[in-house]
Amino acid sequence: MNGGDYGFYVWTAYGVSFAGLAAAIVLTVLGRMRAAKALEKLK
Amino acid sequence: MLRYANPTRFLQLSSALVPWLGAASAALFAIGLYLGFRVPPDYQQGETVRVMFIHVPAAWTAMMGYGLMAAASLVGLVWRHPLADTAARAAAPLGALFTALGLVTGSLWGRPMWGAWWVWDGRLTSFLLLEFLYLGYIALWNAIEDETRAARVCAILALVGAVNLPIIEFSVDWWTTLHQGESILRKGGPLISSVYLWPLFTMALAYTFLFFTLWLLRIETEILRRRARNALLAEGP
Amino acid sequence: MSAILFRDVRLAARAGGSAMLALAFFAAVATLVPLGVGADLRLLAKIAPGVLWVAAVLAALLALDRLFQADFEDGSLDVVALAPPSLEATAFAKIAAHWLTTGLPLTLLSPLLAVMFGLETSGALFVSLLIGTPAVSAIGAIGAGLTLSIRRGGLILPLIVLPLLAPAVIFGAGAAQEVAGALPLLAAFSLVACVLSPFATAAAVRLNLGS
Amino acid sequence: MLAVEDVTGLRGGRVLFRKLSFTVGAGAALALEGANGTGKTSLLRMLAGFLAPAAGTIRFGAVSEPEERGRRVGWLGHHDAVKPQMTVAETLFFFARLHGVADDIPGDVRAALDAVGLARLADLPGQYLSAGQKKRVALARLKLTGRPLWLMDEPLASLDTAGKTLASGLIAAHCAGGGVAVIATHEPLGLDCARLVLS
Repeated sequence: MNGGDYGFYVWTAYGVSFAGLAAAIVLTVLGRMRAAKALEKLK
Repeated sequence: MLRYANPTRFLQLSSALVPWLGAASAALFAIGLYLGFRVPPDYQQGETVRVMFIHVPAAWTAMMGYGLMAAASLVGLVWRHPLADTAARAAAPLGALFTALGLVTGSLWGRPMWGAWWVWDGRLTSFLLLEFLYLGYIALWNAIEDETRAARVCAILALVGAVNLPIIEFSVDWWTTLHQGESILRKGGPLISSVYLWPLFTMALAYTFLFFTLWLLRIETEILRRRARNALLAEGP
Repeated sequence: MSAILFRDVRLAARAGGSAMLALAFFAAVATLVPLGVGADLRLLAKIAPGVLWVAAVLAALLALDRLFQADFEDGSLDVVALAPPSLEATAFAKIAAHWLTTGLPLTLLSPLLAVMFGLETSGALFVSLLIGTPAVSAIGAIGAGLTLSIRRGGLILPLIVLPLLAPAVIFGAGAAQEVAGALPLLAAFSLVACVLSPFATAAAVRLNLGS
Repeated sequence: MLAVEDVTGLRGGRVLFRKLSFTVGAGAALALEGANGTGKTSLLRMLAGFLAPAAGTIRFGAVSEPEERGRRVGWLGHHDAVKPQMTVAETLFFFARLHGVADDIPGDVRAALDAVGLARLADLPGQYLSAGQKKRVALARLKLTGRPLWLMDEPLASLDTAGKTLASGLIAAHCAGGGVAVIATHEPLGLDCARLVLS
């Protein structure tokens, strides 16, 4: 069982995982900045 | 511990901590990935063994997330702590995300060996049920308008879930021995030779630090959003 | 406490009550599955314990979201909460009433449906349902208490309760297939559920009374 | 004697009332007045122990623990706790047994029905009752379960004039017997009692 043709699953798994994590990071950070800006606007 | 309980002090502490946690997580990811792709392929699984480096950490973080959520719920319920309620609520979507990643990577890891996208393997099934626990918690929270009551009601669900989790785990393991031999995806995966341990451990730490970074950020967001809401309400007629 | 038990049983047995609802649903599923899966009795007999157990759990869940909601909406829950019996006792009485009006009838009907699945010996299925359905009522009651103040709480209830009921289905279907060791595990799970759930249910109801 | 000290009520983060204090002596009644949404119902639910006040204490006699205090409350809420499928007599029978009222339950139920003028409808299922008749069943329940602290949320609503005088009579009799009553209402009760207006 050479590893070559199974690379597909490895890359898919890493791709999906990092896409998910990146999305979570972006959304969280954006949410945090938006909340801070909204509060500033009110002050 | 209570000293950090009031939101202002928590915000100070958290915003000081988050950059360090984020940096540590990034560094650990870099090291973990480097190590992960340097180790030789497994004699049995070939390249696919590398999926373990993102499956096991995701699964571990998902379980840790539920534990933290249940602990925060207990503090919120018993000591009537709004900050603990916020922490529990902030942890749920993260936990759901990491569980989902655990499921996807688990399925992709099993695919080459069993030729099936989904295998009713004990650990994968437990994580499917854990995902339902998270989704139920999030759905319940969104369904109740009054926030303080939503926090307490969801805290009860989280605690009932936490008590049930080991039972679910046991019943699913018992169930798998019923239908097929010992599952290959045991908690630690197949017999891990030590060369895989280091990348696995590094990635697990990376995932954990990332969880805490995101968790603290989400709590901060909730505190700021509530302050903005209260400011709006206060000015209102 | 018994006052609530008898009233709820009488109400469920009356027209519009939930007893018939659960039985009808259970029979409906047992009728539809062969239509879907095909009439091969050997296959049906093989899947019968699992299918009938899942159908019984779903049938029991149907009537659950009205367990407290009905009293909550017509004001009797307030009065019952102020009555001498504690909310925990009231929760236990309601769980017992729910089991008597859904769990038990489903169990009694199961041998008949087992015949439709070509299951020769339905004794094991009967016993497993008899012992397992109380756990369904008990854990379902927690869900009913949690979703009490939500207008269409009935939709969220199955989602919340599903993972918590997994052990009941696993051990239940296992016991129905006469797997060694399944019945004692099912009995243990049922016992723990029936003992602990009234406290969680009462806590949830007490919270929602504050709304 | 009901004693309320510095009670603050919140709903959805908004302050309903702050530092509210009053006492209602044995044999006295208190009318809670105020526009809709000023927190009359929330205050009643706090007195009954359903809702914990954000601040302040509530005592009935020596009892301050909510659950314990609840055991002394006769509750008449917006809804009348009448099941459509149960007859009037069955409903009252159930509540009598639930509250462990005296052994001669049939006699007490009949007496309560006579007191609210529903004796004739004893065997009529709840679904056929008008709103006013349902309110009378709830009043009969209150009389039947004999609790010292009556908390009533607009008891006169949906009652005809005869019903209103009957309700006032019941409240007066309850107070005369040493009971306490707190009544949220929009219309005069026909009783000489203190008034508290929530703004």
